[in-house]
Amino acid sequence: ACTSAPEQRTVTVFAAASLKESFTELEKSFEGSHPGVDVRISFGGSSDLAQQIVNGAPADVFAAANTSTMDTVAKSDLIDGRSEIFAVNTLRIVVPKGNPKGVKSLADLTKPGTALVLCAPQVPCGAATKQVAAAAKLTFTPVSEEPDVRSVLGKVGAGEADAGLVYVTDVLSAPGKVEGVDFPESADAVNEYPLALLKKSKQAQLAREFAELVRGQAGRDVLARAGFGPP
Amino acid sequence: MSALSSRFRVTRGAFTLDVQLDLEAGEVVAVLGPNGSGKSTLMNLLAGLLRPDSGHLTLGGRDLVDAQPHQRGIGLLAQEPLLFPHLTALANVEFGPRAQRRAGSRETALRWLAEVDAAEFADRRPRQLSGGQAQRVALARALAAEPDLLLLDEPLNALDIDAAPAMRGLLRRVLRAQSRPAIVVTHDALDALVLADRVVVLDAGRIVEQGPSREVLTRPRSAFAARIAGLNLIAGTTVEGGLHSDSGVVIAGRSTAAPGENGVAVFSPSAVAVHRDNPHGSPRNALRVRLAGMEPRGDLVRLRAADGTAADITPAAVAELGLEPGQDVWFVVKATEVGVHAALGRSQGGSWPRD
Amino acid sequence: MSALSSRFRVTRGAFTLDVQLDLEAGEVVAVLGPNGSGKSTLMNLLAGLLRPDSGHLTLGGRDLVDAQPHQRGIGLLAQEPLLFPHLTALANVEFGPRAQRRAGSRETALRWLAEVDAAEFADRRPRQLSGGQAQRVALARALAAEPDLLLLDEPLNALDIDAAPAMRGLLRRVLRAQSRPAIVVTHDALDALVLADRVVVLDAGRIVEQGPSREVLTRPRSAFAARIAGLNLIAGTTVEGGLHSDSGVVIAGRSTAAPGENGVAVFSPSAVAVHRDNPHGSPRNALRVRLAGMEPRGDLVRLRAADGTAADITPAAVAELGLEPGQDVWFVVKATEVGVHAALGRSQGGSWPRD
Amino acid sequence: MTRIGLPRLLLAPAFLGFAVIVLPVAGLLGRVDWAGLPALVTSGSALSALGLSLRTAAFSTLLCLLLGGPLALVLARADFRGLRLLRALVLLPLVLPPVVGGLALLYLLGRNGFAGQWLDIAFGVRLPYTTAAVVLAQTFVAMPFLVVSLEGALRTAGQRYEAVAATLGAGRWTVLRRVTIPLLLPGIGSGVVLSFARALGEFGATIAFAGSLEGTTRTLPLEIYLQRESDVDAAVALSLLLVVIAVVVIAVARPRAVEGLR
Amino acid sequence: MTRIGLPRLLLAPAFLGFAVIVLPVAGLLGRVDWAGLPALVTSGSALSALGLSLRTAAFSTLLCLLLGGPLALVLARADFRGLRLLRALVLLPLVLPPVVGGLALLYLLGRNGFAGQWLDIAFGVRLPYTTAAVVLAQTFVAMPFLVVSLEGALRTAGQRYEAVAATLGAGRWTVLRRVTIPLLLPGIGSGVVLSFARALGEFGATIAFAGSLEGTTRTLPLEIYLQRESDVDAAVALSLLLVVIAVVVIAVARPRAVEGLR
Ligand SMILES: Nc1ncnc2c1ncn2[C@@H]1O[C@H](COP(=O)(O)OP(=O)(O)OP(=O)(O)O)[C@@H](O)[C@H]1O
Ligand SMILES: Nc1ncnc2c1ncn2[C@@H]1O[C@H](COP(=O)(O)OP(=O)(O)OP(=O)(O)O)[C@@H](O)[C@H]1O
Ligand code: MOO
Ligand SMILES: [Mg+2]
Ligand SMILES: [Mg+2]
Repeated sequence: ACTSAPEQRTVTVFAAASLKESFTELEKSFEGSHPGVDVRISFGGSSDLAQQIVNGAPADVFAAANTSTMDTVAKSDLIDGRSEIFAVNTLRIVVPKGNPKGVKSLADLTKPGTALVLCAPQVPCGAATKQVAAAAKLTFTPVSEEPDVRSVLGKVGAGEADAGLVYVTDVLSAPGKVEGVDFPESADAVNEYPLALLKKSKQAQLAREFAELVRGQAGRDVLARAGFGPP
Repeated sequence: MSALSSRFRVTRGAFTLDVQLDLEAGEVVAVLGPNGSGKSTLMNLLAGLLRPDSGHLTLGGRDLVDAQPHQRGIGLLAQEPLLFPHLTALANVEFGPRAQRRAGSRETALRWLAEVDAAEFADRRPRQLSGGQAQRVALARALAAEPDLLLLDEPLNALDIDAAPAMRGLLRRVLRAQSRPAIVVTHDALDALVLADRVVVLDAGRIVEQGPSREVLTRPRSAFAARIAGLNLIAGTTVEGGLHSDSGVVIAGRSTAAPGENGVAVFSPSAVAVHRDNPHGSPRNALRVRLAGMEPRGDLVRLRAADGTAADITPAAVAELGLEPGQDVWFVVKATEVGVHAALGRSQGGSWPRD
Repeated sequence: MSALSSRFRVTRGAFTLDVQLDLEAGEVVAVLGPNGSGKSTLMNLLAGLLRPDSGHLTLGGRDLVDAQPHQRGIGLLAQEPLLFPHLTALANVEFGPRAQRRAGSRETALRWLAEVDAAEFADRRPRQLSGGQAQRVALARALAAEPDLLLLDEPLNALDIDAAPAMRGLLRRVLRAQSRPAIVVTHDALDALVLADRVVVLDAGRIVEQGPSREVLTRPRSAFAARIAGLNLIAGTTVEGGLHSDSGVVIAGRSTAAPGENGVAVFSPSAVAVHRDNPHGSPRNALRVRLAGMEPRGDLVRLRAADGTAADITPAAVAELGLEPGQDVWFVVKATEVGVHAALGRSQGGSWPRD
Repeated sequence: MTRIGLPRLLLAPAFLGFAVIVLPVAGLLGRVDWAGLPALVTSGSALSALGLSLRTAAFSTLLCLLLGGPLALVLARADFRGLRLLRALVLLPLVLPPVVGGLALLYLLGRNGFAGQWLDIAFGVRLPYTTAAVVLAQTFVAMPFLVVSLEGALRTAGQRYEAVAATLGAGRWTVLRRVTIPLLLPGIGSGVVLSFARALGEFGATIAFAGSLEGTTRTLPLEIYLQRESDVDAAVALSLLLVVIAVVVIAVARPRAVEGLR
Repeated sequence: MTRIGLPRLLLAPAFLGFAVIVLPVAGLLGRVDWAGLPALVTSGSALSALGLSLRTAAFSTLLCLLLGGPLALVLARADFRGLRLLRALVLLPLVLPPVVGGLALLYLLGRNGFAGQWLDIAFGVRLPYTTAAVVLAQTFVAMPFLVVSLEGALRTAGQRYEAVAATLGAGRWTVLRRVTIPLLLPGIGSGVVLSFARALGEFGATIAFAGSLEGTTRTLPLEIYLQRESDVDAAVALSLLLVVIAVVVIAVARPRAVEGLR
């Protein structure tokens, strides 16, 4: 297998935007251990990426932020084998630095005068929010239902909201601006990140090796540092 | 104190205008001059559309040098009609009165449209008008605005052989009826005579000559005035079918004026026939004059009588009649060659500076 | 076969134009008519800027009725100069030659600019030109394009007393030198006489009169032609200082033509003095004529001689001289009142339809 | 006057340009689930978003006209040092990513923002999460469209007729009302269409500054974006609704006068 | 000629309009971490994104001009049945949410798309995920800006000078090149600025149609979007870079000629 062909090989990975930090790090280490290989990662919203793959995007690996978008791709019979969960993410209460409203529990979010920002139920983090609310038997009255989790984080980070519900990973990504508050009900809504190899791949071997890196110990370490939990 | 007092100096490229112009209340001044001599530039300066490099301007006692165009009360009929394309002819004429919030603006506009014989175009847009029709509507628009000082830049341009005299007559009536001063730019000596008390001749941005209309046009001192004039003028009082001159002679002519007015008889030097004896022919006017001077004028000879009247005849005729200065001869001119017009009374003794 | 054959019918609002106009090779036609009679409309139809409701148009054998303006080879100097504001005067004049990919377009443009006495403005933008200067540049631009048919809509508008005759002379030279036909819209009878072989009088969208220029202007049949004319014309051959008439008399006048050409002597009926006997005064021209008719004309009487020459005198003079038709009298006219111009030779016997 | 013909060859790129714009949209039509459309389009959330979109976009277009119109006049007609810089600054919202524009508004008018604090203390007004915030966000992104297109039209039109009006004694307001504006109608038409369209499609600045709450701040683009997460086809169908509405509104509202007076 | 003055009172709304545009951006400046900025701005990914953005935006603006210019001419000057409809259709990309526009492009030119299949078979060309796809997405969203503003300017300008040129024997191309276009420069300037700005800021259609691959399709707005995932402040700083670049490019590229010829 030691041919002298110095050809440049490329693996294209489609990954959810929330994986940007972790996957960029993994890209570097993969390229380090595979000279002559270029890993190209297209980050985007999971549903955008799924649409692109369905419409013929030249992806070798797809890492989504929820299982429903992965199902879209699976339905089109584009997945090589089965998708596997490689990480999970749980919700956390996020408050501006210093926690000015003194939020300590999920119930505190329903206090009048607390400007609460949540994900809309249509998006994954909103669905998870709905589950915890149901589990805690609480009714939230948010001032805004954002279409993605970063918008929630942005509003809390800017001090425009007193509290919100985001993923653990998000809280970690904005140190110095926001603080996280844990709550027990978070265990009721675990968001799963599936990864799949794609049938049309021209670099099936490299793709498999990249997937193994993600799922292996090195991958777990990197993901854990960003706040993801193990599957 | 004069109604208008102005002095402007402005440079535009290689051209410099440097003009001082004062008008008395009700005075009408004609500005003559070759193409590019600065006539329109002067109008734009007065109207406030062009800023002078230096100068001053007062009108009716108000200092206007820094005033905006609309604050000046100075109306300008520009060289192009520039009717508002989005308004009908009537709305164009109504524009001035309405802008000044005068009552009855519509009636005013209708009246002026009728005056310029354009009532039938009231509802037309400018692009539906012919060149001459547009010019008439533009004239009505300028008049309807009733400015304190009216500036008319070649107002009779593009008018046909019927419309031009009619509009000239209209302007004469309007300008004489009011005590407001006006300035008319023209290339036609007749306009200067009929409309204006005084003529100002511009050349290359400077006033090269000015004075009462008849004086400038009968005794031109600038080349341009001489070329544009070519007319004899005799002042007097109009009578039925002619003019009773100030020197006591009755001159028969085609009169445009009612009897008993201040008037002038106008005829070209080239229309004057010269006889040694009274010829008793059809020409009604035989004036006995003493020859004062003779000068070549192009391919002709201009005979100048002691009273200033001129006759242009060929050198051959001079030779044949044996003419010499000091002789008494008959200047004969047909009544049909003589126009008798009412003159604006004030033109007799103006107080403008003469250089 | 005529060079231009056209017939148009078009309605614009309440106005309808219905005109048939044919030109021979090299023929120059003057279009006269009151404001709003359809002169500019006719020019726009010919140039292709306006589509007729019905009609036909052939020029030099080519059927142009559906041709685009630029395919027609018909140039139009419109009533407004409309110089391209983004180009210098020179580039404006150069536009036509360059658009037609003619070699030496710059030299052509410079030559025409010089011809209209505007060489000094070559590098100026239109907004830096006075009204008359712009008109001259527009004329140069129209001429430099050298179209197969040249249309000039009031080309001498806005020109001063020196420029107007100069441009008229230029046009005469240009139009006569070429075998291409041209149409000139004007309000000035002199333009028609000097420039055109034939006159077409429009009124309310119809041709009310047409014929050789001198014929229409000496024996006008339409009210408008009569008003615009008011001139006597005598045809003949030019001589030094005058004209040798076709009937054998020498008429002294101020000549603009070289001797030996086809020419006309032009003078106004009102310049004619009538005598029972030869007066031997300064007037150089005494024509013995037989009175053929007398008709009132406004406040004057027009005497018509058997040869068609007219004289306008006052009723008082008629009475004093005891004039009656059939008498032999002297029509006397000063040489200075007579203009002698070269006539376009072809105008003698045209083949246009007379109604 | 007849129109002067265009070179025939121009039809080729013109057609191509038209194709670039229209073909993709036509392609969308093929994807629509026509059977499910009525239910989707008449759902409460869609109708509420549509109504909110139309109201806010109309209002912010009006604001654009009232503020941006004068600004365009000043930029085109005034003459002072620094005008060129001002003219370039007006383009800022055009290039700023809309989300960042929204953040900028938030930093300025949010509760920690300099102006926001002042508004709160002085008038008790809090803008974020209100419909007013939507209007403001739309105005911010849409105004440059109005200003730039109007300024271009003003320059093309020149000032000759305004000068005539002034010599007839018309004051500045009269000149503006009776000459400048009527002559500028085609340009105003283009500017209004552009800014209305931009306001109607506005997403990023709205989400960042105003949030997304049904009935208050969730305009149709926000609704579409959300819908896309769960059902792409439904989102596409909703967008087509938006498109149809916009085209109808524009075609009806753009008065004939605008289409060329002369 | 002097400029005819504007009513003084107009300065108030003009100033307000200016404030609406500029104040939020000024507010952003206060938030920027100036110390960290140089490193951020000169990072490989930022520079690569910036370069890509400038190249693609320039190219798509050119495309807009080459295709949209003729389209505007046809819409403004031609005269046939259905013109009004065409004119409204051109506005489609203005109102379509950009992401949906990107989807539309994907549906048309993607592997399963009608035109995409044809391109693949006939020429072996696959557009999505290429820089060409970025250009196409930008062209799609930016072209209406050029078309609409140019059309407005064309109507304001009228056809008198074109008629004169035709009577001087100038064919349609000559008229276009030497009269129509020079007289239209201010309008073209506005249109180019608007479409360049729109192309430069384009995000939604690009991410949906072209994806986000560094160096190939990840333009600066996409980079900013990604950056926001990890660090909002860095994203803001990057946007300011975008803004500065855009304003400089526009201020330099907009020739003086455009600022009013007459
Ligand atoms: N912006 C400018 N730059 C340079 N020269 C200019 C400018 N504007 C006008 N001129 C020159 O100023 C002179 C005066 O122009 P003006 O329009 O006042 O002439 P005018 O007397 O009205 O002539 P006309 O009888 O032809 O209308 C002309 O020679 C003209 O070329
Ligand atoms: N679009 C239009 N709608 C209605 N009437 C029109 C339209 N265009 C021109 N007219 C009328 O047609 C007639 C002929 O106009 P045209 O411009 O041909 O006159 P003209 O003979 O050139 O006059 P002028 O000597 O004043 O230039 C005029 O009475 C004019 O009012
Ligand atoms: O694919 Mo996402 O942006 O993590 O919901
Ligand atoms: Mg002038
Ligand atoms: Mg005309």
